[in-house]
Amino acid sequence: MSGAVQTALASPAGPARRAVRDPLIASLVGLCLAAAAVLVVASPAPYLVNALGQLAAFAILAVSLDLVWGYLGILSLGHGLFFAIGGYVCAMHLLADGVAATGVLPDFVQFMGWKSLPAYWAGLDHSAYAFVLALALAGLVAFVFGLASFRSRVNGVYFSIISQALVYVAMLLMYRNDTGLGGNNGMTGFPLLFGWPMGSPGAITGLAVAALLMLAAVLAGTRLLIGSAVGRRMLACRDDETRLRTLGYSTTRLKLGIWCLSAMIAALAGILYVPQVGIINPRVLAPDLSIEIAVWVAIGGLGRLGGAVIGAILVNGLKFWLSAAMPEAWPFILSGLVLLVVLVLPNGLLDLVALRPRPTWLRGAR
Amino acid sequence: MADPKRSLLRAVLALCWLGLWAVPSSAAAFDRAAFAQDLCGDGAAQVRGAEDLVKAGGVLPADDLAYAGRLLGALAERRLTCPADGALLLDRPGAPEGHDALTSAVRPVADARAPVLGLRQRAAVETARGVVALLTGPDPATRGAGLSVVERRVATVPAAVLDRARDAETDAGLKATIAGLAQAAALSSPDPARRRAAIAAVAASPSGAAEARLTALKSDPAYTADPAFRAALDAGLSRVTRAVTIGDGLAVLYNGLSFASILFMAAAGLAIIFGLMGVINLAQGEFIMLGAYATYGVQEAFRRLAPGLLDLYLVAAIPVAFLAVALVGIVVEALILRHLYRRPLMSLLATWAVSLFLVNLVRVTVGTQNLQFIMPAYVSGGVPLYADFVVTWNRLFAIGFAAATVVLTLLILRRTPLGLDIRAVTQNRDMAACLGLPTRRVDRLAFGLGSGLAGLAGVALCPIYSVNPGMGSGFIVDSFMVVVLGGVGSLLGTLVAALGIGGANVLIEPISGAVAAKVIVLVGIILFLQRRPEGLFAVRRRR
Amino acid sequence: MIDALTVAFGRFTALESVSLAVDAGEVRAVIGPNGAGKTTLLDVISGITKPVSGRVMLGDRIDLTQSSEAEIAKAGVRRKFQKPSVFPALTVRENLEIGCGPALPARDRPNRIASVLGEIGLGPRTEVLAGSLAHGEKQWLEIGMVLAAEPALLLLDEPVAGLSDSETAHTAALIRALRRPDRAILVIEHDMGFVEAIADRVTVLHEGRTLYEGSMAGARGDARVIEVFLGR
Amino acid sequence: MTHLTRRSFVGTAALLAAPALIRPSFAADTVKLGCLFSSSGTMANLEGRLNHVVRMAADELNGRGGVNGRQIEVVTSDPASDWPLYAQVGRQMLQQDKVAALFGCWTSVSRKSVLPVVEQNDGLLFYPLHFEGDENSKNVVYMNSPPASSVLPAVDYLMGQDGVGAKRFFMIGSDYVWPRTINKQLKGYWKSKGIPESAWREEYVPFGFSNFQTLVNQVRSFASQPGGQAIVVLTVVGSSIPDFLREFANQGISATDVPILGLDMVEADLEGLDTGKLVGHLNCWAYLQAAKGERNQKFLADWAAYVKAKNVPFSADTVIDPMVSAYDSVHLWALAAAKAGSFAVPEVRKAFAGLSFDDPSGYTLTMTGENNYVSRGVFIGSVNEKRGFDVLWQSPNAPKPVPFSPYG
Repeated sequence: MSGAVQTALASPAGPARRAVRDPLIASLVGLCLAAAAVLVVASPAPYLVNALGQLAAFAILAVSLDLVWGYLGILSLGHGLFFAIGGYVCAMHLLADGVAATGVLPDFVQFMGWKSLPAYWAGLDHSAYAFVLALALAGLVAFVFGLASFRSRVNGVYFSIISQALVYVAMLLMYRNDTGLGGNNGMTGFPLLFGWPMGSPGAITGLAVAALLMLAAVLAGTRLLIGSAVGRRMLACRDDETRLRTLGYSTTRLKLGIWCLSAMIAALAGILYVPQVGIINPRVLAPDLSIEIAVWVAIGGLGRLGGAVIGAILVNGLKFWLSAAMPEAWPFILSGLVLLVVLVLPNGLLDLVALRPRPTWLRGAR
Repeated sequence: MADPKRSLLRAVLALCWLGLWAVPSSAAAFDRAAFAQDLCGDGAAQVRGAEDLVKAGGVLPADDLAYAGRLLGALAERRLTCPADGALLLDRPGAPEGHDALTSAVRPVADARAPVLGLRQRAAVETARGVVALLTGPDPATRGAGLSVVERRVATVPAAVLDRARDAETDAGLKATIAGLAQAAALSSPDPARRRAAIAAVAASPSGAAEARLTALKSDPAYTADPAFRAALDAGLSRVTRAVTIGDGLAVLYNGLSFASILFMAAAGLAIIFGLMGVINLAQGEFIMLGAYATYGVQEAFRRLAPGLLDLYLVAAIPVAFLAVALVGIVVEALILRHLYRRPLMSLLATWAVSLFLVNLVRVTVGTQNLQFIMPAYVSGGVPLYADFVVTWNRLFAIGFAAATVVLTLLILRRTPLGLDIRAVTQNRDMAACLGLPTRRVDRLAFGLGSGLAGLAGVALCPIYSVNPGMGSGFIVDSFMVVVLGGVGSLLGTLVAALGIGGANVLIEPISGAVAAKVIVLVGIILFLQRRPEGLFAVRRRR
Repeated sequence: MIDALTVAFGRFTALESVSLAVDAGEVRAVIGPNGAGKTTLLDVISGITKPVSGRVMLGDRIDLTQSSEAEIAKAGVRRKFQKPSVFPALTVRENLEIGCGPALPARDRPNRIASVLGEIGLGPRTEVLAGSLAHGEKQWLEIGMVLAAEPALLLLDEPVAGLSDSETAHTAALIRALRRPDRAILVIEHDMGFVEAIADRVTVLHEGRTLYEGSMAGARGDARVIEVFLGR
Repeated sequence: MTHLTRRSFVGTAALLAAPALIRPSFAADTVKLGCLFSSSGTMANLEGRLNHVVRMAADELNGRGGVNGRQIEVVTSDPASDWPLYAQVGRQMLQQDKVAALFGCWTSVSRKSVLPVVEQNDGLLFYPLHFEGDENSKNVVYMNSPPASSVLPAVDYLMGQDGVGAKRFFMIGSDYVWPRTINKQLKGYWKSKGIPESAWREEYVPFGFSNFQTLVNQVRSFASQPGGQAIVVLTVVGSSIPDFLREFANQGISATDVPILGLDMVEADLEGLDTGKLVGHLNCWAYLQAAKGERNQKFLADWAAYVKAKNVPFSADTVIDPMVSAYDSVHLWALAAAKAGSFAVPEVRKAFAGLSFDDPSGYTLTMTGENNYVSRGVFIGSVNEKRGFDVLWQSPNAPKPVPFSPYG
């Protein structure tokens, strides 16, 4: 019974294209900056601004997953957890900030019968501390989970399944009312953003611009990483981890480092997402959402940072549009899109653009 | 509003209470019209009518009882309507005309009220119907059903009713039960000997309620005053307590077993598809859902073509669901997964898309509502087995189903040519191909087998869960945990893991609540898998 | 160096009490029919598989069975896999750069890479993706990768499998050129002509046990070896 | 910029502009109403019906000439049971489609998600569900009752002589704010009546929980303890309701032993159950299908005809309270808009004061202008054999809603 399982354990036959010399990323970074400038100058309808800001947050999330999946061969089906950590800490910050400004306790705190915010909320009204805490917490959780998994060489589909269980457990925990972060209803009703009333055009534009700039920064940063010696080791590790280990590299350390980095980028996406939608609840921890992140990446083009961005923006943009315009058709379109990509365009929609011919070795793979 | 007729009835009752058996029962004692009026009255009147009947049950003549039984039955089944004068019995609820309760004349139902029973009234009516059935039932089954109602509300039933029933009973088993009940009813009798006998009788059929009844006696003055009473009570109580503890233990075992069989059924197909073939099939939950819908299809076909055999549809659905879902699986394999065997993570996404598609296809074509299933007697209700331990048939069905699935699947894998081929291909695909095995076909059949097992799970779940398009999504994380924990490729491992997870959940749940139980178990599995990724039963192999 | 090694997979015993000593400066060939345990032996030495019992000593101090793959590699053990294991997504140069190992300072790498490129003869194809190399070129690239770290013990698993005659001859010459007094080379191979051309001594494994150890000529004369392996 | 970049830029621009392009342009003779009910995901079976009811009510109004001389156009969507998407779609409807009012949300969390959006845009959301109360936004019309004016009468009934004289209470709920709030208020209420804490138990289960064996065992043993009649106050939601009822009946516990007061139980939850063994269990809503009166008969007939005519994928003969509440809310909005002579939210809101509407339940709905709550009647229903509820008790009039509970 080992044959099939060995196949399963093999690293994904992802595309081996070199993102390093990819003009796409430079273009996308430029596009982000241009879009941010347009938002500031032209100030379109708040709905569009907000949607664009959300798409940018999703794109960051997709990049974080592509970093570990496309470049390291680790498919996490639990990235929603890190996204949620960023989102929850951000929501706590916004509420704590609101309490400091208005003195009114959030309704879930009143519901729990607490007279003030619990002790572990201390300091969360300071933005810098909250920001660092969100990233550090995501990094820490990723570190503990990654250390346990990578050291015992949990690989491939096993890692995917266990990470899915992890996010599922987190969802169950957060749904519990007694966990103390709003339970099913989560946290909502954020009053202020840096002193601006939430939902004012200024706040909306500011958030969207911040998300776009962050996306540009994340893209540029990850591109540098991919182009470095570490990036080459990541590709080596993805394609043949044993080989890399027998050449004297500690793949555990490599994977752990990138995994934690990816988790922190996902948390960053969560931080940017929550003030834009105005709510965080355990729903973001549903295993389905984490699978969907992988779907964005696969549709755009696995192992291409630009592909992840395009996939996230395309799928979510379509979702925003179609859930109002053609509600019945959306699930069918999404499933059709996934099947199309998986079967016909193994490198995602970027195959359509055909930036360069497929490498010969990939044609051989069935 | 003192009604002379009712006063008379009261007087008769009072006499009965005093045990004056000499008073001959007469038709005059029971006023049929007044009874009908009571049942047509307000809630208080209904309760009074029913309770009075129960109290008089020891002496009323059989035809009066039968008359009362008809009215009570009609009231409970909403076939009793009340025009201004008297009461009408309908053949079915909402019929346009009915028989007058007193004269049996057919009258139209015009301007009539159909009283709805409140809970208190319902309880009283139920008891009264039970008494009537016990006393006038034509066969032991009817009388037994009546007895079981009387048993539940024995505190409200006078001893005279039980005595009359015991004396009249011809079925030896029933007679003994009634005698025991009558004995137990004497817990507060002034006669110490009868009291002790009652304690023993109560202890003879232990339950939580019996425990509460006996425990209450500890504050009785006799407990300190009468050593014999004390000894009898202590003995009875310890017997009941032990039995209740054992019963609760059995219940935990049964609950664990039934949860485990559901887990196993959901995971068995996955154990083949993932364990043997390495494909992560995220559509497995939807295959279960399709199995349940296939079962529904079989039910509807039976309803149209063979209504007489409708109760057998669940059995007939077994092969249908298996084949239908296996076919779907084979189609999915042939169209999609065949191209993805070397890319397991892509097959994961592809099956996710398939699951999304299937859910929405069913949603659009059949609708989102829960499907209506007819539950044959063999999967509904339950039987109290010991103390408070009730064996519910639907869960037993699932347990039996799971057991049969284990045996059959092992037989298929170990004893049939297909099983041999599957094992050969999955162990060494290239070698098997060299030996001339049609590996493509074997893949397809193995996938069909795994899908078919999911279809069977759908059949087994119909009597337990609500069937709707989204029902499959809840299984996916749990069943993957079962398969991975058990050890990939080991069907027995899957079984052991299902038993372990089911048992652990049921054991922890009463302590920490359902949510925390699930969290604790899952975290435990995650930690275990991180230490031992190959699971419980996997063979060590070259990596 | 290898002492009473036993490896089991489930109920199947792949190696049973195998002992073997390879000296510095020696080229040792391990031969044996399919399933004899040859690749398992390399797996144990390179740390991929842990034995049930026994030790693998590198020098006097390091027990390789107690070390991780990366530690073993750091101790100077390099392995070329049976299936050419190069990184297809990287260029030839990048493959060799990784082959230098994490310890080599970045400024020394270009020289090392240049010298290895010369040795394996892939100089003209430096910037080609390894995934698009021909089979023989991949074999040489992999040898280059393991050479780049200047290993003390070199493990070669069927280096000429699937190569043409001229490529085999080229590889044999390459391996002979690799012999150095401070380096031991352990080769697993089926091709008897090739073994004869490169090996100082041979060890014959059969069903997880050592059947013969000595010169290739001796092996050809040994009755048991002939029976299980050569004589067919 | 390279060719490629230009292409993706055009693509992105088209994508963002698309929502505006595909919608019919704003016509002067229509007024738009937006629906936020999911037709896919976990809430689809319940929420999906409400889209159609809103359409039906709008058709009815349009047949009478519309409102303020304009025809009503209903814009529907599918937030797919995904809470942030409710906010997203709501924002789009308010800003892009300029809907005059939103009708939507079932779960508390979806309402909480949309709440900031309607407040920021000064929109109007009609919320058709009974809920946990303790909220009073000027941008939300709470069509259904908060617990203090619906649940307490029902519990009172069960504790009284007409009910079962309940003394002990086993509360089982899904683990979120609505069940917990209800139970908290109930406990406060019982305390105020001098009932000791030992007389109740509280258990919560996760969403979608279905293995109720252990809990039913616990109910049985709780009920067998001395201290008086026990009842179950059931606040589980969704698929947990039929699963609990099934296990309860299979273990042979009937309503006359331990009655269940299912606070979220509707006719749709009984679909697929053999209710013969469940007869007598109770629910409590502001409308029951069995409500008497011609208005209800007409509503039921209208719905059945609408289902048939429009090929609606829901049962023609099942009507549940939120459907009627959604229907009522369209009419209330129309009355207010007509009274105000305007569709502007502040004007419409002012017109709420003193509004009344005779709805299918038989009661007259009224609004006071003190808050955006609506006075509704209270029904207690009793499960019958036909997968429906009989009216067991109904309040003599429509009690004034109490947004903030006095009990905890």
